[in-house]
Amino acid sequence: MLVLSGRGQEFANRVSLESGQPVQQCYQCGKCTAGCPAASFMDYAPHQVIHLVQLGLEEVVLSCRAIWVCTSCYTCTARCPCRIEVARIMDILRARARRKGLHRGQRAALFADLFLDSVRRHGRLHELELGARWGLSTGQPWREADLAAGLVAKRKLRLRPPRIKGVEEVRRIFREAARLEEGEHG
Amino acid sequence: MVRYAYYPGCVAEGSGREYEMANRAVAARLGLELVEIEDWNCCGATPGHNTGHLLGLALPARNLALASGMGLDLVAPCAACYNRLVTAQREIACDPELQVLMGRLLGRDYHGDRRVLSMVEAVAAVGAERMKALTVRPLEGITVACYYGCLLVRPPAVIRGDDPEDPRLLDDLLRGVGATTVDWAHKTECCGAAQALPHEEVVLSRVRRILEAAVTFRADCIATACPLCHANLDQRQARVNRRFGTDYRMPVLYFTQLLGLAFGLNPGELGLGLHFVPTAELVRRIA
Amino acid sequence: MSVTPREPKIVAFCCNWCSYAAADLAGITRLRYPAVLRILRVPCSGRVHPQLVLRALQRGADAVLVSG
Amino acid sequence: MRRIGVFCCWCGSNIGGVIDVPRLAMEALNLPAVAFSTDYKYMCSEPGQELIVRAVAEHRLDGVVVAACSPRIHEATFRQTLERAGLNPYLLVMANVREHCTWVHPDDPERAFAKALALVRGAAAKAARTEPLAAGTLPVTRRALVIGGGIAGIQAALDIADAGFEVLLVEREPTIGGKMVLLDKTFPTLDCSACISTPKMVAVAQHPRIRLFTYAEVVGLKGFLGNFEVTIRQKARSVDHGKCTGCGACWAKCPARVPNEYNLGLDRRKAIYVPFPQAVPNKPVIDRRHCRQFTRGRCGVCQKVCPVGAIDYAEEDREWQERVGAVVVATGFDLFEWAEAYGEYGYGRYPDVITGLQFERLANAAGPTGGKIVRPSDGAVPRTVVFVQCVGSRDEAKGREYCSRVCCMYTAKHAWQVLEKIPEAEVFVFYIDVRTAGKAYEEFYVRARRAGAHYIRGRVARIYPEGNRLRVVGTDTLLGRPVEVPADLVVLATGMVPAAGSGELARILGCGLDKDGFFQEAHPKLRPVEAGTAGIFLAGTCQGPKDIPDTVAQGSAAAAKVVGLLVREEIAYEPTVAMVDQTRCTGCGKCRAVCPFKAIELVTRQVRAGTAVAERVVAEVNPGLCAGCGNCTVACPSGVIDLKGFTNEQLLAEVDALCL
Amino acid sequence: MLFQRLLDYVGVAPERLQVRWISGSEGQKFAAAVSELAARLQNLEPDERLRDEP
Repeated sequence: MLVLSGRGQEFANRVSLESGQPVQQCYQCGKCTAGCPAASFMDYAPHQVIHLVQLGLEEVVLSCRAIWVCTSCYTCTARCPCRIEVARIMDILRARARRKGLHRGQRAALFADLFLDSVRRHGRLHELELGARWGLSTGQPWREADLAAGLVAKRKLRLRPPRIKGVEEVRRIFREAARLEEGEHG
Repeated sequence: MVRYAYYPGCVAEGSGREYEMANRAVAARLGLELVEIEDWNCCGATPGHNTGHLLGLALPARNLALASGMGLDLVAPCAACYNRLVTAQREIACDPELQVLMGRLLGRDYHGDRRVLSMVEAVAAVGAERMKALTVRPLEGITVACYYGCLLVRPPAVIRGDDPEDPRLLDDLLRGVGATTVDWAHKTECCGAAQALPHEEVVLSRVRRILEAAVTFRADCIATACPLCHANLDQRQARVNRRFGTDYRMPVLYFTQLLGLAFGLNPGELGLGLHFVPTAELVRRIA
Repeated sequence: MSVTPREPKIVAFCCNWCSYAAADLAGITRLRYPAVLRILRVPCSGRVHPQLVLRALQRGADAVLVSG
Repeated sequence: MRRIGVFCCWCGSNIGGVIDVPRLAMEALNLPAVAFSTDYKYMCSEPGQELIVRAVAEHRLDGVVVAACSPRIHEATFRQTLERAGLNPYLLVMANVREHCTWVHPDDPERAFAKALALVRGAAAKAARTEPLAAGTLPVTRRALVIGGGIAGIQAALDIADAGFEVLLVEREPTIGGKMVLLDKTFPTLDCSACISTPKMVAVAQHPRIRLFTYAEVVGLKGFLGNFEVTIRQKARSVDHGKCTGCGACWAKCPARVPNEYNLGLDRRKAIYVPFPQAVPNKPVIDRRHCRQFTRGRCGVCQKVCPVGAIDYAEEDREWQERVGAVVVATGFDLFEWAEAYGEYGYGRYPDVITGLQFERLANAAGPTGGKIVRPSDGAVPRTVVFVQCVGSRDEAKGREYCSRVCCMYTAKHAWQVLEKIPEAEVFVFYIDVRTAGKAYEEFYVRARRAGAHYIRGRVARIYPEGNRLRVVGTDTLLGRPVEVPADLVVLATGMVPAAGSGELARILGCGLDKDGFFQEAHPKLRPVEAGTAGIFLAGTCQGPKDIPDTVAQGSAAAAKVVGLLVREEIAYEPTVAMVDQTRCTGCGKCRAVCPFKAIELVTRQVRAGTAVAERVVAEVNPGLCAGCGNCTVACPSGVIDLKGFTNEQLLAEVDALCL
Repeated sequence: MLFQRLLDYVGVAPERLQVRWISGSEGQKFAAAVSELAARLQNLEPDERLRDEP
């Protein structure tokens, strides 16, 4: 049972402001959900995610699985009759969930962390490294072994990490972006 | 000779190696000079914008600034890279505050004044005439399901040009070299994109539907313009078959590979041996 | 005595303003009822003289419906 | 021998898709007196009608059967066709093979065909016995009666009066204005309701051709289209409005305080009162149910303080008759009595559960709180306001199946008003569907949403008090989760029901009501502002729930119909009336006794019987009053009354033919 | 109804004359009345007593 009142407009307004999307305008037609490739794997369908935002149910929406199963394919955004960029709202929600530490345990968040960590260290992604760390972090090191073997056989996995000259610049981007976002929302 | 700044993207040296090979070979044949951006960095892809708005903008912005310094328009063959570059460029251009902020983040002046093209757009810009003239082995009798995926056409407010529900650019290119393309409903259905590792079940269910549709339309192969789509459709096809008890053997080719074949390029040069689903029979039918 | 089962035949005297309109409405809303009814329009059920009812029964109607 | 033509219509596939229409036409040719028959796709179309006109000439037809749809739809059309063909229009008989046959038996084409043929047989038998009938004319009383002084009645009265005809406007309350004048703002434009309706009230009062009777009721109606006689009862006001100046001394001093119905019980008024400052007429009446002079037999304060001696406790109700040519019913609606039906919402026990109309009074600057939205219980400003849609609408279990049409919009307006007037307020709207069919309505609804109103799809299951707040229990069907809202104020969007007394008025007027008790229009699409009874028109919510624009449009539409009637000097009446064979009439008067229209009188006439001429008392039918019901034909013991258009001979022949 | 009793008296089943009040808005009721009457007639032998000889 969800208790609705006493939340005010704050959360919905913040999400609207951050995303530039008129969240309250959504009239729950469900077209986003109907076209969503991942909706059947979500706990809340995309239109419900928006509805939770409208109702100010911040904890529910930030800890839901749906925002992490989202594939960022923009189908919802392309089709929304209210011209709400739903995918953009998903971005905002994921970033907010991270700031509140509610992303822990979400596989997609872990994947993003590992991916970006590789980028931070080398300036570019090192696929082999990402694959290996993913396997270790999820406790299923051999899960992708068949694919990895195939890739190695076709020399489609670079063994040595890439390295760019401007790697410091890239690290600076990570640092500064994190600091700025922290400042903006902290 | 047309010169472009070229942004290969991180998988160009790895899992998308054959796309890179084909792109280079076909570009040379078409008279496109692809000048690789020196010291380019990862665009951040989906994890980038999923994690932070500014991070998602600044990583591609560095590349935009580098291209701007070269004074060349920019070609990004990977649909995801292309999408991130265009998105960053558009968003920053609309917001003067962001422009200033980018300067601080990059530690250098930000200019994003050069055009960003996908590989499809760059090739299409060459013109049908010239393509036709270069075609030595027309793809006659080959039925192709052109698969655009998401990031080449969406969101329409950012990625402009082709119709987001029924794009035609890729179809036009391949028909121009003699192939038959199918009018199928799954041109822009998402393959699950970046969820391949975190939520593979999403990808497998999507890939299955796309393959099913291609088979229904009697396609001989699927053509893609994105290494992420390709990885999902080609590398994970065997897993789809295992999971759903199906028996798909649908070759998935990059569109530049098909163009290269039509131009008479050597299949090896186009990396056609690097796919998981064998392409040899298809290649034989063309050659 | 006749042994062949016979379709029943009903004659209905329907008031133009009430049941005749109701019968129209039944049609408009595509309701279904057995095709054994023959409707006769009268201006009012008060117009239905017993003589008319008798006549219908005499001439083979199995039942008469007078409805206002 | 008569020469009847039978014209069988396919009505596209409506008839032609079920039965073999050409075969029907062919078999019709075997019927007695049928000289010609044919079929056509759409007989009512121009070429179809031309077909009839040509056939009448070519085959010298003297009677026509059209086997098509209900005569209630196209009898008038084909009568005109006959006129163009040079035949008397009453030589037409229609066989209803669509509504009464193919539409109800689409799955049984064989029996449907047999039935269609029987209907054609009956019609042809009747057609062979038709006679030319001529419509007579009657003068029209060029004056209209409008019942109800809400916005529909006001609009109708003004339009008719502006067209140059006298109007009697009868309103049962002490003032005109109806419900609209109670509203605060009107959606979607947010015009101030009083600002746009009170000038119209004044216009009514000042119009030289409108005679306004407030605190009055229509208690009788006789006559017919163009010639009605209405009985009006003026309820005793106990105040001589001729003398009263409206100074207000009386109500200032009146000691009796009673719940004020104009503020929906949110405050109190005196027993002698003017409902609200803008009332028309702006003079008081005494509410005798609450006046101490009447309830206790002593008080007399108002009489003592009245400076002009206008108070008259002895005044009595007065009744008199007026003649009018047309009647507009504009009696409006009442709100669904939710407190009697919704125990789950507390049966009206919780003061902070109010109706939308009460909310209007709270939001209205002229209301009891001066426009401040507060809780009736403690006067506190509510932080969380819950709106509940469809209370007494779309609720079969509560006896109200229909949609009230305005609640979605007024709730959107209320939600918007709360968010505008109360900073930090939270608004929840529980709804089933949001219906915004109207110009700029959807946009307004979106505006309310954008302002922050939370729309939750689902009907509220329960409301109960919790401390000094209320708990609203519902389900968010879009989330699929039960939800609860602790609320300060709950506003119920109660639906519209027919105004109290509609049934009694319908009986007096001889009009029909629909299944929900609203006045029944003559045709739901093509005659939306006419009652089934000729000369009586409908305007506004008496006919069904509607918003102000639709109500005003209907008021004007009804007025246009009335004006179209009153501009005529005289009107034709249907010739299908009773006729008495006075040579055989015994003058028993049984026909007069049963005539519901008082159309039969006993008169002394020189009557020829055989060769003798004698003076006898006989029955005589007034064709203007006779509605052609035929009751007299059955009552007549000597069988000497017949009904034109439905003669005994015709009906017997039709029965015979149907039973073949 | 007097006339119905009269029919009964001469031996005609009272079911054979039905009088119903159905208003113009009651299409459903009309269809139901016809269906019910038709069903009731199924249980009655044809009554030839009143018939004119053909």
